[in-house]
Amino acid sequence: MSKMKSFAVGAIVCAPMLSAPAFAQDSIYVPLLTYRTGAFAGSGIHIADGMRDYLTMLNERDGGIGGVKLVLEECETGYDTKKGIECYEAVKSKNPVVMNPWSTGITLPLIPRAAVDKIPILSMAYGLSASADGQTFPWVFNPPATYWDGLSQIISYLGTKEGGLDKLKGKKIGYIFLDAGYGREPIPLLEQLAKDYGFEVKFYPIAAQDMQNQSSQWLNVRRDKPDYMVLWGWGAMNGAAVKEAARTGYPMDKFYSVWWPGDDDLRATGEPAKGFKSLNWHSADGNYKALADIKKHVVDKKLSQANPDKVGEVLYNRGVYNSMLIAEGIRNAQKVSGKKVVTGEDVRRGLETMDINADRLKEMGMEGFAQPIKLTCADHNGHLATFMQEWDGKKFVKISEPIPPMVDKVKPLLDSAAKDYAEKNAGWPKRSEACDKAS
Amino acid sequence: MRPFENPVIPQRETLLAVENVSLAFGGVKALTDVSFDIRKGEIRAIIGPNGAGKTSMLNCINGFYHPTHGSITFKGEKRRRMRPSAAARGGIARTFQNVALFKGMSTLDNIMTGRSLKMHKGFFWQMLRYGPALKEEAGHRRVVEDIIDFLEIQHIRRTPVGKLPYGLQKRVELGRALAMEPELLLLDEPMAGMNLEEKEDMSRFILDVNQHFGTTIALIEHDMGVVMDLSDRVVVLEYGRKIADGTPQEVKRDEKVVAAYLGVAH
Amino acid sequence: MDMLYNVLIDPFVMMGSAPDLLIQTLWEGLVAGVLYALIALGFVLIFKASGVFNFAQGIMVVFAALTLVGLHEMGVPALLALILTIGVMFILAVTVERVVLRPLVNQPDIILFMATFGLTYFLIGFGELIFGGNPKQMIAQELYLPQGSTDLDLFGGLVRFQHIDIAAAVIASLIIAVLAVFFSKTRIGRALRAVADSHKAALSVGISLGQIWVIVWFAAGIVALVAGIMWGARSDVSFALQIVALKALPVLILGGFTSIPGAIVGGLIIGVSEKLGEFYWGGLVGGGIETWLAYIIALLFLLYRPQGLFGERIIERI
Amino acid sequence: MFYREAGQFKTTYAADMAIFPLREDRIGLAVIIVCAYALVFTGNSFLLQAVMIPFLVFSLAAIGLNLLTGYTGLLSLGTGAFMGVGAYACYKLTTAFPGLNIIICILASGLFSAAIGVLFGLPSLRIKGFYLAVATLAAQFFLQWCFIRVPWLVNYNVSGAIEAPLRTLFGVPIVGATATPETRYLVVLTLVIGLTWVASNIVHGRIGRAWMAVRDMDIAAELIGIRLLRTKLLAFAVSSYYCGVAGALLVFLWYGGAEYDVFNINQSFFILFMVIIGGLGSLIGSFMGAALIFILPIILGMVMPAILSPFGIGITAATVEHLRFMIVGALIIFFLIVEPHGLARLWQIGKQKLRVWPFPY
Repeated sequence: MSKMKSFAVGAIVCAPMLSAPAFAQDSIYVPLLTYRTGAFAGSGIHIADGMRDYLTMLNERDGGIGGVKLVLEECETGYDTKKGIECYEAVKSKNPVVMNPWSTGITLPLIPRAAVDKIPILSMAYGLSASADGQTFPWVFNPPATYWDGLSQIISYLGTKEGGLDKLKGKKIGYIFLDAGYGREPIPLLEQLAKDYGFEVKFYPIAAQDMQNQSSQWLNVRRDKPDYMVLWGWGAMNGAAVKEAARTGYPMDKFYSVWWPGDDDLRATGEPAKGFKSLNWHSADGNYKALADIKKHVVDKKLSQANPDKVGEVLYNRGVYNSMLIAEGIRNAQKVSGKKVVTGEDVRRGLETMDINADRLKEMGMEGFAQPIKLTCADHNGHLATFMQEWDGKKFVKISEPIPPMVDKVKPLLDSAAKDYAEKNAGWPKRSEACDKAS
Repeated sequence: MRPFENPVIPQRETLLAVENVSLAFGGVKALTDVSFDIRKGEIRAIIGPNGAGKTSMLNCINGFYHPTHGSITFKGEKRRRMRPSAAARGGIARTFQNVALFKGMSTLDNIMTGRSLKMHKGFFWQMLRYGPALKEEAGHRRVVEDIIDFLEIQHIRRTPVGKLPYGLQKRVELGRALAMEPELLLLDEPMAGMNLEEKEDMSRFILDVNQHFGTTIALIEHDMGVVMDLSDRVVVLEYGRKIADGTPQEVKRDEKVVAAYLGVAH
Repeated sequence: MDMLYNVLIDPFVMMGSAPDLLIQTLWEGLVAGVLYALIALGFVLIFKASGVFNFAQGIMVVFAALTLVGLHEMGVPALLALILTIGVMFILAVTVERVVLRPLVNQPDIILFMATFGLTYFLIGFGELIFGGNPKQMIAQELYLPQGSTDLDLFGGLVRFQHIDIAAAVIASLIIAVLAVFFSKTRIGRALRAVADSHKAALSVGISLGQIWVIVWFAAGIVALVAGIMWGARSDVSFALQIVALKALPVLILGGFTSIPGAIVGGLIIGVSEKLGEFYWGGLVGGGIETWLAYIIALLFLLYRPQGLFGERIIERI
Repeated sequence: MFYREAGQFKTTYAADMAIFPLREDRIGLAVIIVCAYALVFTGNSFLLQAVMIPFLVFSLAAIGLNLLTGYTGLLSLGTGAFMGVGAYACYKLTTAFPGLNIIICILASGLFSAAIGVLFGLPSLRIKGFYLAVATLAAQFFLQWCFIRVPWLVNYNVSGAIEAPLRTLFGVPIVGATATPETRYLVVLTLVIGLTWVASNIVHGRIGRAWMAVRDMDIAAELIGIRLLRTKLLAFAVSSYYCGVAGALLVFLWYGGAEYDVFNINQSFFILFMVIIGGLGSLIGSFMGAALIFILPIILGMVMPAILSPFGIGITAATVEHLRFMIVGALIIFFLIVEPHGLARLWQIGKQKLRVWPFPY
């Protein structure tokens, strides 16, 4: 009987908690979907810290944006689609102004809902590449670059190194990737570029469950002896790939990656990883006023969960950049709508008219942190030119000027992908949202 | 459909013949060159000391083991290999030395499983549990209730058999075998571990089954009194060989049998 | 026809033409196999003595390695951290026996199996709560594990043997030897075997089941720690490792749930065949077949021999 | 007091064979169903969309696994993959035949997963217990590999994902972003009730008895004429059918789109938890298990910060997650210790107490 009782009591205590608390209407609610747990936590923690700390800094330093406090709430997804969707449903009723799913798996199911729920999605350089097309996806933003841009930038960097893209002819490029939608997305472009420039591509898929068990793929690399290796990994996969490359003796200076490896991934291998390169579009150090403000107003006040050493590292700064976009979107929305307390619909307009030019960057204390970026109704991405950075054994160092993406190769792919998406999803709404003038 | 309507047929033709059956597991010989027959309508006992190969013999008859040599002829059909489920379809039912009931199911459901072979309504009707399926189920339920009445186990109808005392479990197992309306019923030590009263009940059931339904019965039993009272003919095994075959009186007098049971050295 | 050639002949031509790569592949397979075997060994120890299919073995590998590295990060010297971690694994064994196994004694296997799922969840949460979810570097150097590699010139090619892999193989063999001696020469070891044969028999000769359980869980904990250190040194220590531990399952079916030599031989077979399969045949279907190849191998093997490599042939009785 | 069976006599076997022979049970069930439908009027989209729909979908998958593991005694760790087969089959069907009613697509998609289930069930004749469980892992990993490797399955979408297109029933959108939580919920609820009714019919008849006979003692079952392979394969087929339909519902009426990773091994374990905590061999247990394993963590996530904040303990989302893991793990162990036969058995014991109340027995 006592067993029954405890069970019943438990049920009664839990029952009334299903109602969600509402937020006061003099603040702006920004939910942060983060993952500090699970197999990808190694990357997720730093990003989460960066995102949270920048917005907290705005609250502490400026009292929010335009005088309106931001209410931040983290929801833990564990990089799990199921939990991510649960988070979305949980925060939806609190009038969030923008969603940052931080997982392609979570982004995909949210894309069709964005227009219905009137909550814009900001999937920064991940998610569905096609959503760069603002005419088809008015509610989805994926600045500053798509994976296709990224891949074309790596290839064009290799071309420069060889002394011209035509010199890539006959070369062998190995592509080692997380065997999921994320890693597979660049393949069509890679195959097309291989055809156009006459190089050969070798594919080395790594399944999610074998992220830390890559030795057979690296044996393949040893056999094929590619001239260059391109890495498209995430979480523990990046660190393990660098380590395996070092073990196999693959020359590090021929190993390139998209923008996701963080300092920790390289530090695990340390000195032997010297020469490894990856794309980036923002600085990998902490010498900016905005970051100093974060230290002063957030880290020193013990409002951050971050290890102070990590402030200024690649993935932390990635989080900061993401939050900068959020903040600018909100600020713009206030301008466009004339309201202080903006809604998701306003922020959509704010993001669409966002123009972060050099002056604005300076104003934010981020001069040189990243390049100016401008979004439009048609272009929700910006296709920013990213640069190459190199691991010097201790930290990442910028080694190249910004590399523009191959627009002529990427644009047709994006357009056809967007069209394809709308066609396959019967009943995909035509854009009805009016286009605002840039502010 | 109803077992009670079967007329008693006092025919004495051969129902099953075992011819020169041998069975070996690796190097171990369980049965060596055993031959005997079972006639229609009789109660045939198989006796012998522990490890004589009695249960192996039953296992061969209902297809659970396949004899290494020799053949078994059932209802005029000769065969060496057969799936146990084919034996069941042929009309052989059995009970087990260590009760082999479906422990998680009620008495009723256990006996109902005995009707499986006779239920034919397909998956579609089973899904709806309506119309023909329900009618069929109710029809078989009637038969099962008759068996429950016959075995006097009405009070435990809905009890999970795992919770029943041993004696009752044996009875439920007999019920399940009866539900198959077998032509040949194999009973493996039906009275093991029972007290006198339970044994008397069980003996009565076995005799009733034999007389009312005309079911041929082959049984293994250790209690000599029971064997002598119940059976028409007895076959005696020792170390996997047949050492005697005949009426209880004949067997009782057989020197080899006496020696086997008293442990006299050969 | 082309396909037949690609499947049946081409891989062997490749093997013959580049023997150095073949040797390297075999070596990688053996090393992976040793690590699979170590994880499988933990399963076997527990299954043999308590009949529990311990799903938590994978997380125990992560948890042990994480404790070691986490303690070191907190400033504990490496060797002391190692000893403390062993202590933690002992406490874990005692706790599991008290809290999970003892109340569930005599329950069906699947219930105990599920309980180890509960344990897995608990340890994930607990480990992340204390040490954080970010991946950590294994303190291989501090533990005096050899670094670097030896390159051998063989058949006109280079074959590379990582010292850490050699160390893993040596340590694994040592552990197996120690376990073998333990099981055959010591009183407790013999008691363990008695328990494996029959719980009642063990009780009747006066061995406490509780003690035995603590001992096997502790032993499994130590094996997990070794596996964690070795695998952690190859990649890093993170919760993603737990998924790799699933690879121990096909090893178990191949080798049998109760056989220690089975776990070793099974581990090596799985390790080698999956690397060979991926390297020589994987490319034919786009690669990445490693995720399921081991399971299919184990499955096909089971169809042929349901009792596993070293199991006795099962004679069904009734 | 309220729960008396005295005075309820059955005059036909058919009435006695009813699945709920007691009048009180039938009334209780009717009340629950009416309440479930009434939830639509709460208008709380979080409750419907994030709690009830997933709960029902998981219950259906748990029923599927329970038919196999609980009723037939075959342990499977491939549930996630079988759900995936249903989801991908449904996607292929509805994109190949856009005019076909989506409900028919969903129900038909289960057939594909049933076929795959039968294929991977074939080894079950020779392999038993944990060995079979590991064998089903082969299905899990192989199918998952196919989901990502066969672009035909996703209609060559660049994203590698499947997306639910707009589909209507009687002119009302039920699939796609514009479908309201209310309509989705009604569709899911109706399908789950219908399929549960069918499952209950099956397990109470000849087939269910054959399954349980195989579970309790397969040799004896064979000796009374039950064909083992056929029975086990039927269990695999029906079980996979349910899982497949659950998978299709998951993608089309809950997520709205999914990558292959949704159907990973953790999904399989998740459903297995539900079945075992709920009670092996009990349909109502499947619902209870789904409630405990899916809804409880949601409640914990809401309750924990609320409980701790008055004490001045700020708690981060990550810590909540860690504690959630620990508590769910501890609860699994706790419930197994309290009642190894699952919540369904607790429920039965509770009913028994009610029946004899106010007397102790």
